[in-house]
Amino acid sequence: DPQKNRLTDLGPRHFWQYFPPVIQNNYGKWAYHDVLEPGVLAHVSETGEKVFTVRCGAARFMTVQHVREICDIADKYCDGFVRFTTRNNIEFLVDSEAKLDALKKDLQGRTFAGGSYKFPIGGTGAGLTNIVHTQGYIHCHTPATDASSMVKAVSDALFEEFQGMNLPAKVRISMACCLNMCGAVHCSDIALLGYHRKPPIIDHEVIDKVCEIPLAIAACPLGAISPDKTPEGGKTVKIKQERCMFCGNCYTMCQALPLSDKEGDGVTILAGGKISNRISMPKFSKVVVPWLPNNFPRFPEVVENVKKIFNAYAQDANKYERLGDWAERIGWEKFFEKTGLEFTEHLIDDYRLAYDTWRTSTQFKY
Amino acid sequence: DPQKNRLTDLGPRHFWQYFPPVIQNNYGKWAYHDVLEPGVLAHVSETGEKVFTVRCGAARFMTVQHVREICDIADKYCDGFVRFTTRNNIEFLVDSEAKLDALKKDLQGRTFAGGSYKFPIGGTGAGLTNIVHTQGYIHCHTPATDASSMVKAVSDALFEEFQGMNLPAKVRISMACCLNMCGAVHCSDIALLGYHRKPPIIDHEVIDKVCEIPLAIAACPLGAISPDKTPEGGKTVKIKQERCMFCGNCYTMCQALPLSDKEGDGVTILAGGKISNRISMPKFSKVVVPWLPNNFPRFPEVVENVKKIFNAYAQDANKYERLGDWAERIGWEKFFEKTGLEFTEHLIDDYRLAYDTWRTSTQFKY
Amino acid sequence: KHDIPDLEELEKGPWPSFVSDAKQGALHRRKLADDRMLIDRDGIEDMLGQLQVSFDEGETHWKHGGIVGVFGYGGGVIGRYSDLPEKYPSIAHFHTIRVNQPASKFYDSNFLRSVCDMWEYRGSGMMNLHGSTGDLVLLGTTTEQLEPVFFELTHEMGVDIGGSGSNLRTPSCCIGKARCEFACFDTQALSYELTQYYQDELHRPAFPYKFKFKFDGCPNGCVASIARSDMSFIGTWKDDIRIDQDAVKGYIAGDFIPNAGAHAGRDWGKFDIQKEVIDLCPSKCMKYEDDVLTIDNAECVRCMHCINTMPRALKPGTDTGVSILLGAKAPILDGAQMATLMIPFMKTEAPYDNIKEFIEKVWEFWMEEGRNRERLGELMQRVGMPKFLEAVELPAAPYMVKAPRENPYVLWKEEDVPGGWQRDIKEYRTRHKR
Amino acid sequence: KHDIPDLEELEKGPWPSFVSDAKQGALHRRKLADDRMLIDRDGIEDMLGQLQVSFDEGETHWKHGGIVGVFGYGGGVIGRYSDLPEKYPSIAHFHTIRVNQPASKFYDSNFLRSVCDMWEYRGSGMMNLHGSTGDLVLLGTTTEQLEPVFFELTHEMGVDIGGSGSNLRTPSCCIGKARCEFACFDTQALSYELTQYYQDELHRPAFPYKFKFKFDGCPNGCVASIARSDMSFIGTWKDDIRIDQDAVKGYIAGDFIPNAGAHAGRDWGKFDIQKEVIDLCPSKCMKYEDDVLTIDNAECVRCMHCINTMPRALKPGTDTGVSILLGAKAPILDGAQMATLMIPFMKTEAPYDNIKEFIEKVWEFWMEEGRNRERLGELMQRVGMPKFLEAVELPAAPYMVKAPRENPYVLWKEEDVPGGWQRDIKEYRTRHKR
Ligand code: SRM
Ligand code: SRM
Ligand code: SRM
Ligand code: SRM
Ligand code: SF4
Ligand code: SF4
Ligand code: SF4
Ligand code: SF4
Ligand code: SF4
Ligand code: SF4
Ligand code: SF4
Ligand code: SF4
Repeated sequence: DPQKNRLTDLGPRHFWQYFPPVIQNNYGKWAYHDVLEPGVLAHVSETGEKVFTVRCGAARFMTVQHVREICDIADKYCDGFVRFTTRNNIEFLVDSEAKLDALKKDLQGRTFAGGSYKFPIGGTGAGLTNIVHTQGYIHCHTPATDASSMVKAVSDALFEEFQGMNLPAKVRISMACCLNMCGAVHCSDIALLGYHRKPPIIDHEVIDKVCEIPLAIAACPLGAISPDKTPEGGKTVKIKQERCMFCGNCYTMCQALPLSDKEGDGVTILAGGKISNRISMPKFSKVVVPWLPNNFPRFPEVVENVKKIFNAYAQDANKYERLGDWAERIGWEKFFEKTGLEFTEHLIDDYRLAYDTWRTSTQFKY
Repeated sequence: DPQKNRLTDLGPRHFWQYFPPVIQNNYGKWAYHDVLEPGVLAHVSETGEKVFTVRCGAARFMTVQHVREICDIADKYCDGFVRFTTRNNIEFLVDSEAKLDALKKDLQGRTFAGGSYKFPIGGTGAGLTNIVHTQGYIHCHTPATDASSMVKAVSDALFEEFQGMNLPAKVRISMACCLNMCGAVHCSDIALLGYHRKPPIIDHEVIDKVCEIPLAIAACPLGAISPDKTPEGGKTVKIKQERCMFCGNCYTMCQALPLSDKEGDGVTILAGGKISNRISMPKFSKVVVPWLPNNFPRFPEVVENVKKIFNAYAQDANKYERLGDWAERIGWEKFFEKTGLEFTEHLIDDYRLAYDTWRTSTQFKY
Repeated sequence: KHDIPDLEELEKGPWPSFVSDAKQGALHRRKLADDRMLIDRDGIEDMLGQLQVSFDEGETHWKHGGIVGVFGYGGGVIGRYSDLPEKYPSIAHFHTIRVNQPASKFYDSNFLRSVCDMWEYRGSGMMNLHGSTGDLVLLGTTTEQLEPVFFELTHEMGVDIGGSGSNLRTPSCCIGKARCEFACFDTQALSYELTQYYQDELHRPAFPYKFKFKFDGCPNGCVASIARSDMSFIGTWKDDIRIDQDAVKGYIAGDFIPNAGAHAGRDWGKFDIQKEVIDLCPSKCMKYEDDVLTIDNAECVRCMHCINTMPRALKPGTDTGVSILLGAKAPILDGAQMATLMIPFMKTEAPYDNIKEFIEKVWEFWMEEGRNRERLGELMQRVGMPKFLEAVELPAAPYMVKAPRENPYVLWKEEDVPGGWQRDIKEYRTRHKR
Repeated sequence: KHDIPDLEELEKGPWPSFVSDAKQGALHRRKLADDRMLIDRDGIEDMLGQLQVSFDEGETHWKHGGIVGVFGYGGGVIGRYSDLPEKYPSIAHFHTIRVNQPASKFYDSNFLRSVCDMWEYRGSGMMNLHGSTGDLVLLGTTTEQLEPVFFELTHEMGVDIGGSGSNLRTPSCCIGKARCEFACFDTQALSYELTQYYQDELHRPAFPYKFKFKFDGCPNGCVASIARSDMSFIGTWKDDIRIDQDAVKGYIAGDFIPNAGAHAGRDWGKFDIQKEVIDLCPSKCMKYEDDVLTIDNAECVRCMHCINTMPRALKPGTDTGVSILLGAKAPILDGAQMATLMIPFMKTEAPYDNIKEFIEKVWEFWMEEGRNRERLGELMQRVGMPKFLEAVELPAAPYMVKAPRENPYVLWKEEDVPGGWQRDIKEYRTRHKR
């Protein structure tokens, strides 16, 4: 009986027990670090001790089989310890260079049956790291695109950048499959975002049974939804379609208002955001490609556009300059010129704070 | 009969007839200029001709007597020509240095019976120029303060700055007596603004007769006004006072809603705006002193606060740096520290675009 | 006539005292022969008296404006009545008349004197040189005098009155080519032409609200058009900044004072081209190497800084025209707006048909879509820039914005989306069980 | 089991293929003894099959979430059902369970293996390491298995499930002092303490909507708290940056590689302290003169750039604590928000009473004033910062804003104004005639 002796409110396990000894001993005492090569960090403590970290790319979707393999490696080289980064990379920590070399060799050799690496080393320094993402068609009910497949496609295309540190600064690519933006991708150097373009269909037959209609109406930020009656006299809603901005909030509140559609759904690309406070303040990404089709499984249009942004940045930016800082320095006029992306009216803000984005100056570049 | 032979749609007189010969001859041919001393400009043409300009401060309120005196001077030195600048200064133009000296001497000697200068020379270069302003109690029905008196008080206090060019860059002070801001003071280095702080009183007895009530209701940007009935059953309005921001737009539409009040009315100071596109883009002034009393006739509190801003800027800014650029470079924390002004919650935006002003970063100065 | 202690206090101090001027005017009127005035002799005195009361009570004593004007015009006169008419009878009526100033406000004494004479005779003898919009403002007369004043203005002085109300307001421009080496177009000529061409719009209200034109000859913005005109014309250029390398060396050598001596009051040290010009260039597109100054003009944003600082050495290009910006206004209702860049470059050649065509497109949309008392800038905000661009037939371009949108809330239209928006729930449910 | 051509395409390429992993998992499950699984054997295969159909049709095939969970908890489980249950019966139910990860996601293999074993037995064998919030996410099981899974997690693994719904979400932190020289406070300790202390808020929804804590050890922001937590804790310091002048010289001499070698892939030339550090300092408060690096710490905004670039030479000060920022969220409804600086500095010492007190003040106001589904940041926008500050008893300060307000629309309160707001029109009319 699972209800017997019920234990609740345990919270997480305490972190200390999972720290390898070298971490326990040097907690709070780290003096400096070096990125020895892409994917390999050495942290040196005030005590003189060192810890070497090997960072490996990973699909955050994993089967228990794969996790067991991670455990095996951890047991073999790392006294059983392993960690995951905030961007879903795997980190194996060892306390000597000898172990490091063996570990690296082992990791490099492991591939899946299909040929892809299981543990590609990289993701550090001025390079590209793992693309954080959300559920997509694997688990969610609101996506406008798939996540894992797009991330795989883009990561394959930029794989060298994951294993290199050739960029002016870090580039963070993030992916979310709908406007709910479960990855909080809105402050990424490059953000890929699933987006609907058709207003919800109304399931008049059931809406009154499965939804609280007033909540659905209240959910719309633009007040596009209003109460209505079916021909049979049942309660339903109507939607001013030309007012809808396809945010999906009504669907979140009411399952009788689905939005997804093969032709309507696709991908928006945003660029130039950042999180860190380094040099410039954190900033939001800006929409730079309004829409691209969901061309499964490899999203060639998305890959191509990401590369355009990526390459123009990599070639043109100054050392330490994040993508958004680069765009601001050269001016957004030049961003579009250098990346070859097209500027359309869709990229001009017309939402709440739009006025603040208008150019109230004669300063511009032809 | 004034209606006879009616002439209409003449527009202004053509400008060319009012250009002195040196201006006509060199129109569009100016090569460069020099500010010879505060208030005196020399413009040199490609043709080799020169024009010397003496700029004089003026109260833009003038009697015909004063204007006649201006005409006398123009006749004596300038072939009868004179001009006024966009900031209400008077400019006398001569075409030789000899005339210039005589003109200057004459101007400097003229004073009003009360002792003030009639034609103080100055207002050029990196100095303070004439304070543009609006009607105030002299002619308008909506002011929250008086204009001419405040401008006189501040101009007296900063008179040396008008006659000097000791500042890092131009400082433009502007004044408007209510939120209608007839001077468009919102982009000034320092702006003085009359401000009400009591919601309108409702003249229930007459409102329905003298106003179109629906227009008054629609006028309120915050929807604080709604229809109501008087005890006698007449049409009137009611006002949610705690929602009112004292903008006076309802009064503009409806005379039965006066706002002005001795204790409520006063002055707000804004700072850091600019118009020119030089170096930085034009920017709005920011509210830095939320309210000061209308202490007629010399507004000592206003003068004192203007001086604080002025002096801190004059001492601390870099060459060519406008007041707003200085504040942004040092950070607004330091602006308040260096000027000694108090920061209060009133200075934090809570209007439409407020979010864009919030500090979404850990970058700040203690 | 009245006791005005606070005002007399304002006679002190060096700055020209409007009180002293008013008192000299009052004195003059006292002495004036009766047949030299058609309105009350002591208007100035009553104005001062009422002003003192306003100080005492901390409130204005002018009534809410009344609708007065000249026949056939919807603007140019602001009605004004005292709310203390018994106490100050000479200013019981105190209307102002806005006289359309000549472009950039050059005058000759003949004209000004004739205004003075007329205004002494038919008005209070008080005026503003000038009003904030740019008019020559005649302050205070009675309703009966309005028509005669208008008659004299038009018939004797050959000048019209300016704008007020929901119409085109009196345009205004900087001194431009008349006395400024930076001017990129004839500000006076364009201002004059548009004022004349749109006389009907100026005098006979047909707009949702007021509309202002202002003309700045270059991005320095001496008439502040970017802050206060619904349509702001600012001179600019397309080609390269002209450089006189010898003059550059002259500045470096100290032969010429930087910024034309505008900082003469203080010792800022020797001129340093790197620190004072190159480092301050907002687009960092200048270089001084091997005694040569170079500018990467494709990167230049034409901010004027280098030109202002070294006017003998640098000049705007020669392929000049205007940028057109739209929508500036004061804070009422939704907060102040500055004008937004809509047209980066347009040639300015008489008769300016290209410009007129654009103006009329904008007006057409505004007159169609604008609500009562909605300024152009507010309309632009309300409908959103993308829709506005469509209406005035401008292609979207990055120079219209500081940055692209941060939110992904694109308002796609039905025709943008293959298959359109009309979908069938039944068909959907064949694929997706409830 | 199903034909998945598009998915098999995704096995190609170097990046770890989730499809290959899924296939290996599927294969393993095929071979697994019956008594080693309590849910359908071919869940992974059905998942892949449904995914292929989603690609074909360009639409998801998951139904709108259902409300399922474990007894007494309001979150931690996301209900999920296929809308093609006949075709993919093994994933007809496919709920996820969010397991509260240990702070900064260090594990040992014992723990992970026991999760694997349990999840192979009672679930699909698929998971996410990790979810976006930070949980270890177990993907896909049936409703019946929820309680047994919870039982095993708590009883055998000693771990609880995380947040979902309108409650506190699983907190998350950067690696901090465990392996980073920049950490200004114990991110793990604070994260753990608050997670434990607020277990009730985490499991039993009483909030208007979700609420997230995240902990970054320094302004580099490695857990992105500023973009995605209603309350963001970011390490900072109050005193001076520590400088090791010898190490500075070491960098200049080329003994140490700048930025710890993070730019090793490309030749950026010799390290230039002026260009790479001093000129890039956002507050321009550094100087290198006479072989000595000095920092004007009063001007420093603690951006981390110089420290990141020369980690051997520069270190944060020793008087450390956190800045607290409020209100980040994703775009729904009114656009995304980043967190706003509310408390510049607070000490971080166990048991963190100062921090808890502030948290509770914020929650109290939010629970009182927040509308249904209104995030903290949205509430702050709705009521306005001044009112919010009053409610949470913080004094207004310039560091809360980028700049003071541009509009003069101050909402004065009645008590601010002498004489109050109640006025008498009769009394007013004694002074002002209509
Ligand atoms: C491991 C990890 C923390 C964790 O708890 O897991 C981490 C670890 C380190 N970060 Fe980070 N950061 C980690 C996510 C982040 C994130 C969050 C994100 O990307 O979602 C950011 C904010 C990114 C942004 O601004 O958009 C981040 C911004 C930084 C920065 C600032 C970089 C910048 O140029 O703006 C530094 C400083 C630096 O790189 O010199 C930094 C520096 C570091 C250092 C050097 C800190 C140290 O001394 O150990 C660590 C190794 C860096 C490296 O990868 O070369 N870390 N770092 C995260 C690794 C993610 C990954 O797998 O790739
Ligand atoms: C006469 C006048 C134009 C007119 O049509 O009447 C004028 C005339 C000149 N302006 Fe101006 N400006 C005039 C109002 C303005 C204004 C409008 C205002 O203040 O309301 C501005 C915008 C101010 C702002 O940004 O807030 C203005 C911003 C400039 C600038 C940019 C200064 C800056 O540092 O941002 C320059 C360039 C310079 O000073 O080197 C400039 C330069 C000049 C030059 C040097 C142009 C030239 O080559 O002749 C003229 C003499 C400057 C001087 O005073 O030292 N003028 N100038 C206006 C005199 C007003 C007065 O009586 O004081
Ligand atoms: C006379 C003048 C002020 C002055 O002392 O110079 C003036 C005076 C008045 N303005 Fe103005 N405005 C004057 C220039 C301006 C300017 C400046 C400009 O044109 O460059 C502005 C700001 C720019 C703008 O247009 O936004 C200005 C923005 C307003 C507004 C706010 C409009 C808005 O959209 O925010 C109002 C309110 C309204 O229209 O109802 C207003 C309304 C008024 C009224 C008619 C009062 C009212 O509430 O109806 C004032 C009559 C005062 C009187 O009794 O004489 N006045 N007004 C200026 C016209 C003189 C002239 O023709 O030269
Ligand atoms: C599982 C996860 C995505 C993932 O693949 O990792 C997720 C999945 C869902 N999120 Fe999320 N969110 C997840 C992290 C986030 C984050 C990131 C974070 O927490 O750092 C955000 C952005 C930050 C924020 O909170 O604003 C996020 C912002 C949303 C929103 C928008 C909330 C808003 O105020 O804008 C919704 C919509 C809602 O709440 O109704 C949402 C709603 C959802 C729902 C419950 C769908 C819905 O409409 O009700 C998704 C369930 C998917 C499924 O079937 O599994 N999810 N969601 C993440 C939680 C895993 C974990 O616990 O570790
Ligand atoms: S981003 Fe949208 S579609 Fe993707 S997991 Fe989150 S809620 Fe689901
Ligand atoms: S999708 Fe968004 S904008 Fe469209 S109707 Fe639904 S809630 Fe409204
Ligand atoms: S600013 Fe206000 S009070 Fe002053 S003149 Fe304009 S409308 Fe009248
Ligand atoms: S003063 Fe402004 S905010 Fe107040 S009631 Fe009138 S229109 Fe509304
Ligand atoms: S705006 Fe330009 S052209 Fe016009 S006066 Fe000013 S500096 Fe000269
Ligand atoms: S005009 Fe301005 S942007 Fe152009 S080169 Fe000169 S300083 Fe630079
Ligand atoms: S946020 Fe700062 S303390 Fe935490 S891991 Fe990143 S660099 Fe280190
Ligand atoms: S931390 Fe940033 S602001 Fe402070 S001194 Fe270093 S670079 Fe400058």
